Amino acid sequence: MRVLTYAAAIREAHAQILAADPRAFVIGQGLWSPWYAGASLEDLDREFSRERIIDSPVSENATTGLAVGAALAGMRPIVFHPRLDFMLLAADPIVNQAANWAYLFGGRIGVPLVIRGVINRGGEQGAQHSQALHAMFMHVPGLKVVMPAAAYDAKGLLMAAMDDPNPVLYIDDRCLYETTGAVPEAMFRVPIGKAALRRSGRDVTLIGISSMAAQCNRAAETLSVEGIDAEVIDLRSLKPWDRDRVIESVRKTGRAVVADPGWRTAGASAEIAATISAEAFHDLKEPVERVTLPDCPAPTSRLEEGRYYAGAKEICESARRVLGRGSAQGAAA
Amino acid sequence: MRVLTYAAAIREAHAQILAADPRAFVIGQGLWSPWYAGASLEDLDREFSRERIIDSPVSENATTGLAVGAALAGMRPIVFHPRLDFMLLAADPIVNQAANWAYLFGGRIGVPLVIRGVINRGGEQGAQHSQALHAMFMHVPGLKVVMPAAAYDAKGLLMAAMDDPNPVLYIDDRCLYETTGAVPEAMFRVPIGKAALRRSGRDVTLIGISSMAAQCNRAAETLSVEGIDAEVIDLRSLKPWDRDRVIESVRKTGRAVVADPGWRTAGASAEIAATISAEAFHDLKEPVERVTLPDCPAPTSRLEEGRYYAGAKEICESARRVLGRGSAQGAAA
Amino acid sequence: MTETAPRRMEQPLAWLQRQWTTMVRIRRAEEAVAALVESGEARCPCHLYIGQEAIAAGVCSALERTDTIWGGHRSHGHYLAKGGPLAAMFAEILGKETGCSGGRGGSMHLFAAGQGILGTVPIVAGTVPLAVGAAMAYKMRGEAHAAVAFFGDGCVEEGHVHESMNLAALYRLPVVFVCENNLYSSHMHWSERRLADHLHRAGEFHSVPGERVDGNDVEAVFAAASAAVSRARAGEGPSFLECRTFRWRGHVGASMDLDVGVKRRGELEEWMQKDPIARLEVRLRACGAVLDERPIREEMQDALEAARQAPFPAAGRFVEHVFAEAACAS
Amino acid sequence: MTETAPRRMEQPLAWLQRQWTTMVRIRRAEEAVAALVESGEARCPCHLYIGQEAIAAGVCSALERTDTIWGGHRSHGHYLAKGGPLAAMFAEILGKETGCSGGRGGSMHLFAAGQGILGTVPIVAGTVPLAVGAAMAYKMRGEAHAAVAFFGDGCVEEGHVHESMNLAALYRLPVVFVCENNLYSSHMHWSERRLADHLHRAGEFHSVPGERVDGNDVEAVFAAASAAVSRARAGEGPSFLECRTFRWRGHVGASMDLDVGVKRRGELEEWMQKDPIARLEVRLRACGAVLDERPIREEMQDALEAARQAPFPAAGRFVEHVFAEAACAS
Ligand SMILES: Cc1ncc(C[n+]2csc(CCOP(=O)(O)OP(=O)(O)O)c2C)c(N)n1
Ligand SMILES: Cc1ncc(C[n+]2csc(CCOP(=O)(O)OP(=O)(O)O)c2C)c(N)n1
Ligand SMILES: [Mg+2]
Ligand SMILES: [Mg+2]
Repeated sequence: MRVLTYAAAIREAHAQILAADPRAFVIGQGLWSPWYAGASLEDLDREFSRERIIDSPVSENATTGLAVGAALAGMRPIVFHPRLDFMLLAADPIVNQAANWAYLFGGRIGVPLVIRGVINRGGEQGAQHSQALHAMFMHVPGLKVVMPAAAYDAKGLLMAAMDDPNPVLYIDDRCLYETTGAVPEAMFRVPIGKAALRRSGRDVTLIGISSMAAQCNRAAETLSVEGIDAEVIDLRSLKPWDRDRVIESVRKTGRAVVADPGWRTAGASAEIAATISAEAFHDLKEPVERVTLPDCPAPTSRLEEGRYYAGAKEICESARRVLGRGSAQGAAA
Repeated sequence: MRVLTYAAAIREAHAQILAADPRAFVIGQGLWSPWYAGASLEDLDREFSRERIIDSPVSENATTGLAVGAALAGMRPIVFHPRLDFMLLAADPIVNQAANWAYLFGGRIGVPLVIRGVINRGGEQGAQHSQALHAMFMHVPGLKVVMPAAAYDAKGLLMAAMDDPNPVLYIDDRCLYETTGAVPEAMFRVPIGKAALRRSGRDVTLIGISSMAAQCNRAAETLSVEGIDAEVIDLRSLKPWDRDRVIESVRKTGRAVVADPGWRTAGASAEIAATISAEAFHDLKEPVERVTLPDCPAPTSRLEEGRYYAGAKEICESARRVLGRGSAQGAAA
Repeated sequence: MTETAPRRMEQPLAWLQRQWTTMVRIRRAEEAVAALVESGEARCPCHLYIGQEAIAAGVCSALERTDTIWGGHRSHGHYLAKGGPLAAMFAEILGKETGCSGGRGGSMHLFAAGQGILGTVPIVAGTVPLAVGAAMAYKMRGEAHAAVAFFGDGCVEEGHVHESMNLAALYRLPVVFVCENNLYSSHMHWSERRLADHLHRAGEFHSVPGERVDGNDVEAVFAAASAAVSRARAGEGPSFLECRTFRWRGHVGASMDLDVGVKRRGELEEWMQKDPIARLEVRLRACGAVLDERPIREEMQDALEAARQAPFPAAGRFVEHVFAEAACAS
Repeated sequence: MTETAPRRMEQPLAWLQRQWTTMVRIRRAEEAVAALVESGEARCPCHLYIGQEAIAAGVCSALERTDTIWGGHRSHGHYLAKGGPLAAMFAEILGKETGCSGGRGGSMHLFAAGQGILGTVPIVAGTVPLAVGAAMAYKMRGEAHAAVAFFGDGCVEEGHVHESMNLAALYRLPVVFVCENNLYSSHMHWSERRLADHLHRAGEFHSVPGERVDGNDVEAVFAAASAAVSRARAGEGPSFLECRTFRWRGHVGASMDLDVGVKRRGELEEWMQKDPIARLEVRLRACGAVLDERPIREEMQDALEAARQAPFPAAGRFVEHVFAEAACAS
């Protein structure tokens, strides 16, 4: 199969959607610059006109509300926020309006809207330009949340999100844009709510979200050298998330490490750990480990960033811990 | 000791703070009406002037930002949001600004601000006027979150919040306003981060948040009639929350029910359940039960509300379940 | 930007009579709701429209069925004027299965897709950007529809109303911003919230032309709305109408002139003199019209009875519809 | 609301020379930062102020140490003009322990409480309501200080800027809204974001008087700012200044005239002709002033050297200061 970067996969999904569905359009900040969304939206304005690829004023609330209204009136908008931090200004149209709309009116209408927000992990951008806020939105009934980690899913989940008659929050991470993977050229959908098994293993289940799913893959390689056979699940969708797949795996391995690119307290990892702990209660041999950011905003200095952002190394440490292995060997993850 | 309603306790805390500290003021919507905050703010404007009790335009973002700026410039503001739903419009000043400020500037300055938000549980107000959004804010580093359930704590936690050099989100619930309890007349502080043991018991630990702590008390009474000896912990503070106290209790009882007035997925109950499951791993005899709202917005119709809002009955059911008792007896909680 | 529209086309008698019917229907329906609130039969928060009927009537009479309107907490009048079915509104307020929103929304969440009402919600300003979005849809599809955002004077204090006006002007969208200035936002008089009394100028900075209209004069409202809707359909972009009026009842609930426990400043009497319905009746009678309320009262009773008889939603089904099965064709 | 302030007091030579020093210090500092960015030594996003120096200089020369200023992503110039220590700024940009924010913030988060800088942040419009709040503090305490909000033309698109102006006017707060209109918001020309070119009127609806100022003329900026600050101190409420200018470098980083990968419209050459420093130098030389940049260049080198030598924050301490130990006395 053809190999694409994660960013190119997102762009291809946009291009195919825009070509196939005249109701689709994109609005948000940074769409006419190659900088904000990197290669993930590059030159779409040239291909589909600036009437359909609309780089907007700095008005997160109203542009998102506009997208909600357009969706209600029969369009299929994607509203783009180059950073989740900025998207907080649109909390009202997302949480109060889009997420509640179908319910409020007894299911008589849906909001077929994709809200795309980007995490900007690292890059010395500091506490207001890097926040991974997915857990806040995962909490909200009426919102679906997807977080692809692989190029394939980056395309397939965007397609699925566009098909959904409900608001879907699509979160990608800049740190994944250059990663590559096989991506079919044709249009295809990755079902929302289904995880992907990245590696089968017997000893421990590593459950990764977004960029941390990629880190789980790396961790599994390191661990295999140490004789630890890890199963890796890329969650892909956060709401709904694939409980069945995760529980089944943990029932088998008896050990779980949840790796989440967000903060710890009341984060996505808490939900997953709580669910595993309850539903695999009798099979679980050790407490579920959570690899997350500390409850701390992002520092700017690159040295501090290196310590702040957990990765494969910390996942390995957690895996060793639940397996009762010292961390002496193979510390270089 | 003197008995006050929960609302009167909040009012007394305000009055004493305003009398003692010339830097204190209150801004927000509904302050000049007895309706929005009920008795909890009644006539404060008459007592302390409308220069210090400022009923504002419908501008949640800017009034909250104003309070952040005033706090930075040496004042001690309380910004009031009569519903958490409206407070979402102030997500930027709360989450991006107030919560990050101390960290961003290396601890050189704090934001001594109290953000007060009210949950309006029930009353046929529907999905946009009743949301209990505390988990979204619990997730944010740099914010403290308190949720008193008793009149005593309603006063003491507001006093503590006002003393804190950091932003504290103080969340009260309208459904508690008429409940009563002993409250000292003098000023006093309830330390942020400390839970209250409401009842000692051997069989199961009931951990309640806000109005659900009150429901835990009721559930414990019902359960005691059935011969179940429940320990009840009122969490009081959500961030930081009293892990030590909770873990100690669950280590003793081996069973836990977490009762949270918010939604289930990635809610406060997830964090508490995940932490108990990990830290009391070897003592836990049954999976932690979570009594929460379903992942569903609030319906309006009062009949549906009655089914939507969990209470003592559901807590009892969960307690019986972790104790392996049928729910046949004493179902009328 | 002009003050008080001088425009006044002569409307035919039949048109005037239709407006009278619309306005009286709204008033009687609201009185019925007030009674339901007072008796405790309706328990959801109800914000009554009495006193403001000429605005809903005048604006909606300038619209087609395919145009959409967007409202807030005080939208019974908008719903009825645009053609929303009466019994479904009563049923919704009573939380019944047959309510226009299936009993899920209550008074503050009205819906009638077939009549161009895709949802009203009580978050102040919540639907203002949505109306702009609907207008964006019409423009993109090349349809000559208009979207109307109804909102109050307090709503203009929400920043995203300004963002919305800028977007609407920038993209030349067919949207009409109808600001019903009833002088109060909840218990707060305008002068407690803003220095100048010139809401018709709210869009000026954003290049949205504005006009001040006597909101108690249905013909004046219609004239201004028609002009704005024509501009919209012609691709000339948004307009802003400040319709000055007064609500007779308190902010929420049935009480007269008492806002959430706070007395207003005694304007009620003066404004009752300006009753939009009485004014229209003077004009109608001068034209020799015969006004018969009986059919309206009968309709009210039948609708109310139907709503009362209707079942509550079946037990345990409240967890349905968190997600829609399909987007609705509007 | 007037266009282009005709006001022009004659300033003494010493004053002009001080402005020159301020502006040249900013320019040289920014050039140093540009070099750090190009060499990869500085890695945090840096938004350079070159071309806009007269605004920071002119406004801050109308302020006392006890007045506060509030800024955004492009605030190196504000920080220096208000008296923030140079070495601490370089150190902050390099992520060092000795940075003005302890290396936690980087270029976009500057702090100097003693100079009235309580924090700059890059969330567009983030500090505008905060400035209003500081002004509220001054008014409540009866202090004759002013708060100045610096922000760009794009920032006016955020709704809460409008909310903030209304609050400031309503409560008559001593705040000056300084809008630095450099025609672009990131890569977006103003005409892609707004129909009319009249930002000085942004506060009109909210009763905040506005003025358009030549932002490349330090004396004109000072005159307008002085008047606004006097109004503020006298309890007459807020003012809005639109200072027209142009930034020479791209939106972020060191490139000339390339905004986040998008070419601008060729205005740069014209605006370099209007270089605020060159203009001031013509005037100074006409007065016979001798201009010596050497002390400034030496200061730059020393400060840069100090920042380079300074240590990075100690390992593992990044989890400190999520909460403050004490509120800081401002
Ligand atoms: C975002 C938000 N903030 C506050 C409220 C509370 N609230 C409900 S109605 C209202 C007053 C609105 O006044 P106005 O816009 O003038 O409409 P009117 O009630 O006069 O029709 C307020 C403040 C709300 N519903 N939503
Ligand atoms: C809330 C928010 N939205 C978007 C951005 C991205 N952003 C950073 S600077 C900028 C442009 C600001 O333009 P302007 O206000 O004119 O200031 P200038 O850069 O010209 O000085 C934007 C959109 C942001 N930082 N914050
Ligand atoms: Mg009003
Ligand atoms: Mg600009």
